[in-house]
Amino acid sequence: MRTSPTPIRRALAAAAGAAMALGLLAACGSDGESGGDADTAEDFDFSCPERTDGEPAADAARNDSQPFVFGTPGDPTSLDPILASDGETFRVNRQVFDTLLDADCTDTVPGLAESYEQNEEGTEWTFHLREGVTFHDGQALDGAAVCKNFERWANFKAGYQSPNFTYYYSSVFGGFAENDPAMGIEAESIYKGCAADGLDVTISLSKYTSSFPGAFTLESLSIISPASIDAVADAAIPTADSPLPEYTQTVGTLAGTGPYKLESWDHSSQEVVLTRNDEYFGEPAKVKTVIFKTISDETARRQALEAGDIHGYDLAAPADAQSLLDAGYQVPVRGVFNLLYLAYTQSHAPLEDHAVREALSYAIDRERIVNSVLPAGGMVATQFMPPSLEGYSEDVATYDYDAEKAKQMLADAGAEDLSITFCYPTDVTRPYMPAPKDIFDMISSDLQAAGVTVEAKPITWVDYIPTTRSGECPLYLLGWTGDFADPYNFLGTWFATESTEWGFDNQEVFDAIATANTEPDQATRVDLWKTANEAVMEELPGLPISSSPPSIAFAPDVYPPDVSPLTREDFSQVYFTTGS
Amino acid sequence: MALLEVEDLRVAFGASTAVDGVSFSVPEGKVVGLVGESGCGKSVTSLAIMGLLPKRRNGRPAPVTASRPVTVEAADGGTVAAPTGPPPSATAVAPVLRRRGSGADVSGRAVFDGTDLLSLAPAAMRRRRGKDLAMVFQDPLSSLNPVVPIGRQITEVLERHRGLKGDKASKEAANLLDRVGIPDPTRRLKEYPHQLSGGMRQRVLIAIAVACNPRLLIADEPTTALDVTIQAQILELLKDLVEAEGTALLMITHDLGVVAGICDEVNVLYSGRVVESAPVRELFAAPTHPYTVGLLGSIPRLDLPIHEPLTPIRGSIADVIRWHDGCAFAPRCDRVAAPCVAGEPALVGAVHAHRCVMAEEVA
Amino acid sequence: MTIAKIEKLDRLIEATATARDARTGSLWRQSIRRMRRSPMAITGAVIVGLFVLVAVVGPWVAPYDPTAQTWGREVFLNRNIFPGPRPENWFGLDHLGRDMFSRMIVGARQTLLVGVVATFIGFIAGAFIGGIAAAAGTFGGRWGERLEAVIMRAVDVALAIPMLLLALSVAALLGPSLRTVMIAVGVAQIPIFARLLRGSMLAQAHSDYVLAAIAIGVPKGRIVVSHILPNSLGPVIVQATLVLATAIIEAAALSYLGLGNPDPGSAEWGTMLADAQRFLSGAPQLAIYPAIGIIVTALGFTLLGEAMRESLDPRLRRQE
Amino acid sequence: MLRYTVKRLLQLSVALLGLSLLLFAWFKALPGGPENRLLPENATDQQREALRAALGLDEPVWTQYGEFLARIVRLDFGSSLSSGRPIATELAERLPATVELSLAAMLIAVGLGIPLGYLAAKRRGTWVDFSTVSGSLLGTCIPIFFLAAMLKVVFAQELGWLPTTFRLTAGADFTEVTGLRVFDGLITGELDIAWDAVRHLILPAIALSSIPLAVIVRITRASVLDVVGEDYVRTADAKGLKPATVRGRHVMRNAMLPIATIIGLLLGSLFAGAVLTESVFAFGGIGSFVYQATTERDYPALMGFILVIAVFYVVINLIVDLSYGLLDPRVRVRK
Amino acid sequence: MSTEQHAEPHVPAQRTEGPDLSTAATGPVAAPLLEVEDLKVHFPIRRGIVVERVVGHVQAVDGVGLSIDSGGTYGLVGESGCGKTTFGRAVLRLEEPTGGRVRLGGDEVTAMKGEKLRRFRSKMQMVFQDPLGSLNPRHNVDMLLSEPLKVHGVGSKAERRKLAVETLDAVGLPKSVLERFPHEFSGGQRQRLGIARALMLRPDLIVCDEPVSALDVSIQAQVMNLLDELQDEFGLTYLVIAHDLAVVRHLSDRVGVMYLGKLVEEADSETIYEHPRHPYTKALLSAVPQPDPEVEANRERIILKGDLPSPANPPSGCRFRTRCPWAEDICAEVEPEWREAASGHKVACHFDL
Repeated sequence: MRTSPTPIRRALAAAAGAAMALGLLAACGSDGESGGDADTAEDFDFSCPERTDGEPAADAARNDSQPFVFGTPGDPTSLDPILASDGETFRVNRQVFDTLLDADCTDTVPGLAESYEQNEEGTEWTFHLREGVTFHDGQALDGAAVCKNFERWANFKAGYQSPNFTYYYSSVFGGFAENDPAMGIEAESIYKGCAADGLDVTISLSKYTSSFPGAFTLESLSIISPASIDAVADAAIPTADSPLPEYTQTVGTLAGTGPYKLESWDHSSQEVVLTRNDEYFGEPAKVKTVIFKTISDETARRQALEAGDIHGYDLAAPADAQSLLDAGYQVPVRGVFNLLYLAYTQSHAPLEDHAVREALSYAIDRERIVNSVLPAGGMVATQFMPPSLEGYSEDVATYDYDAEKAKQMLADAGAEDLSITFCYPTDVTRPYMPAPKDIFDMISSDLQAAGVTVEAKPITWVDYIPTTRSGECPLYLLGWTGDFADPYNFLGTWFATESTEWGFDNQEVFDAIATANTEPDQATRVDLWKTANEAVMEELPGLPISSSPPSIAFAPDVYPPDVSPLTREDFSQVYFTTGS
Repeated sequence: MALLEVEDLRVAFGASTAVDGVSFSVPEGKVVGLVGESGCGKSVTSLAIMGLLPKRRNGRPAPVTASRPVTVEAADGGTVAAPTGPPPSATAVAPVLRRRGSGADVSGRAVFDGTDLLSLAPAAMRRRRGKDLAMVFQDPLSSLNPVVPIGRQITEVLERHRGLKGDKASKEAANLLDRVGIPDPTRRLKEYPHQLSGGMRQRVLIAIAVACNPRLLIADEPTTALDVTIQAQILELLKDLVEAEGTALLMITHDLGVVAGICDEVNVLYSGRVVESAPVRELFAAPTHPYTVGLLGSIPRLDLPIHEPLTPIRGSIADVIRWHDGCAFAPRCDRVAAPCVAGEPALVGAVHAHRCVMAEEVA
Repeated sequence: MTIAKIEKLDRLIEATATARDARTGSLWRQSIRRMRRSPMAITGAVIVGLFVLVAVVGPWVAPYDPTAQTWGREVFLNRNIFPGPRPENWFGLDHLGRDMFSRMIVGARQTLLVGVVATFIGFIAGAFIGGIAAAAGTFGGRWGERLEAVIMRAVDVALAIPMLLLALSVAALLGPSLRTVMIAVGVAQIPIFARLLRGSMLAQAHSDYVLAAIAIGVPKGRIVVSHILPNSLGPVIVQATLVLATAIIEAAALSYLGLGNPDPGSAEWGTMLADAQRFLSGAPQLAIYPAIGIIVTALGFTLLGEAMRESLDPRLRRQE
Repeated sequence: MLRYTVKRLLQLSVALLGLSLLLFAWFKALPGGPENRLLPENATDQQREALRAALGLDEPVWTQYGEFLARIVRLDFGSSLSSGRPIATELAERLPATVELSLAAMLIAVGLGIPLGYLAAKRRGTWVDFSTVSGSLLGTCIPIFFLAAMLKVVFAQELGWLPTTFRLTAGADFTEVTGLRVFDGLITGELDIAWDAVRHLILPAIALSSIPLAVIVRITRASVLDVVGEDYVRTADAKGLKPATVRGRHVMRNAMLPIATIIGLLLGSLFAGAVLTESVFAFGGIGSFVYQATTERDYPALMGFILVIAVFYVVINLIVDLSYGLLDPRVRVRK
Repeated sequence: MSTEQHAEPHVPAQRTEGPDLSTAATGPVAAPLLEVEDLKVHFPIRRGIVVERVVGHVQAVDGVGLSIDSGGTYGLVGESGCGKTTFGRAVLRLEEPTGGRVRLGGDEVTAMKGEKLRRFRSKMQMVFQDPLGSLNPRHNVDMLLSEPLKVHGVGSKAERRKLAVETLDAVGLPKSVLERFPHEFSGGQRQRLGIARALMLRPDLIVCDEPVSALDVSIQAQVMNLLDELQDEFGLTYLVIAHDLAVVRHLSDRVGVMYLGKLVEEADSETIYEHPRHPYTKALLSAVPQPDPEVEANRERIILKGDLPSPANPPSGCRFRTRCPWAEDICAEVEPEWREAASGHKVACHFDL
């Protein structure tokens, strides 16, 4: 058994940050030419950009008296992290609870565990916890506390097992100790057990997957105090559509270890108030009170910031970024960790013809999309994963915009009067796709320029996934934001096996992914993922369009937190500055 | 000098003239009738005297309003021209008067007890209305505010002009109701107009009008909307009040029977002018103007032999020409001749005056 | 002296009568005549006239293809670069590099289409329901009255359902599209039309001329169709004019909610406005052009409708 | 009166039963079940199927309706798909905000609309009339989301007079009594809170009042025109009463009858109108909740909302009808 | 019997010349054209929360019987609310009678239903009080006049038009008005139109409900004369309903006086005005103002107390007793019998006044 203590790397801040890229874009934008000098993967290191704003002086008095108000696009749903799968809930819980491992940029860094080790098969994970960590309720963190959390999750019953509530747990661990057939969870749990020894704790699995160790950074798997677990032991979720138990809706029941404590959650005001945890094990939070307030309307969020009602907000529209910057607001650029693609569903003729797919790929001017409608800092994607992940290959086949070539190829393939249905979602903004309709408009305009007749098929978001999954749409736009640093989180969910959503059967691709996913050794794994990427791009099941960071904005007099490609901002870093 | 002297009263709504130089007088304690068909200007005259016509705003010509429809109906049933507007009933003119946004041009004089009412400031006129001169309207239901108890509707006038308040006013209101013949007046004070019968309502209206013992009472078709037995009651009441108080009454009606029963003097109006005026007995005994003659011939009477054919006036009141072109009645007149359209006919005669150039022929 | 038909008298009568001649004609013609004096009606009619003109000739006079992203590479919405008015593009470019002026002109037709079709749906269906209810209530005896009560109670409850939710359901059923907007807005107006027509018909049903028709022996169906209905349509037609305005505005609201017209090939003001709402800070002109278009047009229809209502309203007419 | 009320309420329950069936059938017919809302986009098909089964969506429709109805009767509308909380709780918590906003909007509409309508009627046919009526109509012609955005741009961003979002400055410390912030601030003596709440109310209330304002102006104008033409106003004039008495006791008291009806109906529709306004101003009432439910296809929440709105609407109608008795003695006796 | 002659509704009835040849042919007693027996119209007052139930009746018409000879005119007079209009409408089946029988020319109108009734309507027509309200404002004169023919399937378009022109001529209107709309006419002309429409089917009976009360005095006379002329020309039988005693007297051969849903007196018009027997009739007659100051000055008026009681709850016994100056105890207890006080003179009063 080869136990290799994995050194936890600090993220290396790259020289050419996207903040600089912003300036570059602004400079070259004035000539009005299409982004001939646009930034491609080669020009950038897609690690997280280094901060260039220094550390302005803090306004100590204000930090204590003035709450920091952050506008969020939606309400959180649950104060129990394990019962949530949405970003708005995570944003709140991340300030209050900690996970065993943390992510900085996309790298895995220490969390509650200072270090960890794994066995060679990747089935035993031992974490060495920090000393002196106490929960908000005064209890001390130890291995037993961690085990109590894992045991609680593994033994969830009834409605707790529904993917409605515990999507991430069952995604990572497959199932529960006793699967409830009524909840439809059938896969066997790969969680075998947890052993605690003082501050050391070992999680045993029956099978390795490449989700580990990244999965230990998932907010869902936050560690709560043992007393909290006892307190909520009786709270039941009898069915999948039961309301969430009361304790998930009111503050004060669950205790975490994070830099902030929950102060209140006013549902009618859509307001969550956090106060500083003075016993925090790390650097204490700068601002005493942080308030998350929901403003679902994109424009309203910007206006609230401009009017000074809030001090920052997430999911700034790409169109607003420049005006905000011009007005002195801060729009730090996140690293990219998502992917937008155009799928070619091969069950629809003539998309099963590689030449047609290739032709269509040449027809699309992805640079224009990236340069015009996506947030600054985005890039044209060459493969089905963002560049910051292991296994990103520089050697994949690329399909650069060439309208003439596309026309020619279509003619050669006998598809010059191709008419094709193209689906896109209507009522949604996704982090990887801020304005689906704009992107659709641009692509369909390009396709039409190449002689393809596009039949638009808008679908509402709730129906969009099932429709595209079923293979009804020959062309469609979709994407994904990674949960943690794991190539399988991208490639695996799409190309592990034959599926109606892609409609192709290429065993070479499937095998490449399966091999990479189950390889515990990192170096080998990286190469295997590169191979897989190359195979996928050779098959060309769809055209990766872009990886682009969702924008976040802050007031001028605020020192913003380090922005994260995973949108895991740590608000304890925020403070009000004296300047400006 | 009579109590009220109306001289050359003219009322125009935009381009159409409703009253075209009416003169008459109401002596103290007398009942004077103003009689004519719908559209002849009798209601407008009374409203002008009361100052209840909307004033025209300065410098802004009122929009052209609908006026009486014109139909030319020859004796042989020949040509027909075009009316629109309200049907010629007794109420038809009133809405025209009340249209806001336009207004009436009123000229001439209405001297009441030495004061020209037409030249009074609105506030001064308001102080006199309801006190020195009061009015009773045609439709007793619509003339009472449906959402205010009748007691309040009476006391507000006592409050305004006689300074009575609270219990005193209520007591006086009850007295008034008693005086106009409403049984159980104290209970009635709390009731709303819809709870009373038509006759009762008209009594209430009369009570309001006589609340301040006015010297002149104007009654505009006070019995037209009532049944004949109730009409008799109301006429009786009016007569009694006039006799008891010495109030002068200007009675406006289209019903010659009513005129014969209650009036001392009569003015017959046609198309905005007095065409004949006389003491009541003289008028009925010797009608001079062909219009008066025609009216009398149109009415079926109970006291004449049955089935005697009527002699109607031909055409309709819409068939008129302008007075300054000649006699407005000429198109309907059986005796029309060249002089009739040679220019304005003058009102001739003193006690029994008429406006017919062919009067000798008729007589 | 006998009747003397004097020449002068005839002339005088004629002179008096001609002044009134303008007041003949059918009720509609009279209303139109009355409206010609109303500044509201004139303003409304001029706006609506211009709008319809643009809607009709728009596609032929638009300088460019409104859907072509001809200048697509000159627009950078993430950097707030939206070329404004310039000689070749009078209103500048939209966020995808299309000619705003052409889009505005061509969009008028789509906008009119949305308004007209939505109104038509509401009108036809509402009039049908209201007509059935009124006819049943008037001539259907006790059972007819019950049917009427049931229908009208349902209409009452339907009135309580916000249009937005109705639209949402329609969109969920049909998918977001221009058709959805038309149907949703139209369906939402059904109860209003139904109530209006029913009320209007019941009022007419109690009129003397209906009694006269029965007395003549006119069959019931014919009474409804040829007597009651034509006389009841006035307020409904007025409402239709007002609904046209509402439809145009509501269509914009639905677009704002993402339920609107998703077809990139067409230009429709509501969709354009909803789209441009995103660029309000960087490129307000993109929102302002369609907003002005919508507001002015809606105002035009509303003024016209209000003026018509006033001119048809017998109570107000009485005061003339 | 009681008889009538009972009768109306009985009719209401029948109507609501029908409505619930209608809604149930309607939402059942809609494609795209709630599972798509509940799971992230790369959830597996297996997870989706599991959820559908767990939600009982594969049971017979009548069973589902039965359960639905049984719960509705207990005022249990189920739980919201987007927040996982009972819909009844969600609606109840958010009601005060919407009520406060609606009342404020109505206050503006009534306070401005009645005088303007009266003025227009007084000056019928003049430019005052034309501009008052057209101006109020203009308000109805501006898409509400655009109006709201413009109000914010002008008064909050450019002039900086008023806040753009929320009901109170975030983090304000206040005592909750009724949930109506202005009212609470006044009764608890937290005047700064009340003032803050008023400042936050102004812009959304103006935006929301645009349509009711126009309606009230028109109704008031028509109603006053109607009444001033009535004989009893002439009678009042003939009594020589002061103009203020004539206006108040005789004109407005009668003109109020149709206005009161309209105000009642508008209150019902304001709730629906609040959806866009509240979301644009992040006001946090029922409107925001419904907006969210709309964009996220949270059908149970929508269903609950529609039922509540329907009840509200019908009850308001009933109150209006009953209040007629207070306003109009003719009706009082008839019933 | 003359009904056969009227089989074709649009053919003007051929008036028999001389003293009733038809009577001579069929029997000694002339059967009246219209016979009404014990006609009742009660309007139910409904109340109830879920299921409505009837809690009472407004007895608008409560047992009225009369008959009109062919070519005669019967005047029904009474104050507003006495049920005369309802009676008129019930005779024409425009109001559903609660009880009693109506026979027109031997056919029982009250027994007819549906299509048969609709067809039969060609024999009985109505002239309304409000000439404008009873004319469809959207129909021009041509449509107004030809519709009765159309719905009874009479004639071609040209024939209908010809008949319309003839009828217009009969009521004194030129054919040039065919294209005009009702609102373009004066009140008198509108009433002429209303009469013309009623005449189009050449009916046997015309019910005139307040035919002149909405008209100006000078126009009333024109219309009354016209009704007289038309009766002769078309052999019409009239039921004239009016509140104006002078008008009724002028038009009618026989007059009935109604009070609270019942007839109180009936006689030839001359008799009833000369020798009224019922106190109500006396009061009515004494109340009518006469256009003669001498008469007015010397006349003794009977001023009735109070108002009309509610027809939903009429007084016991004699319905008029609450206002009758001669009322005695018996009047409250016993309903007076409808008796023939003199030949052809019926009255419902306990006393011979």
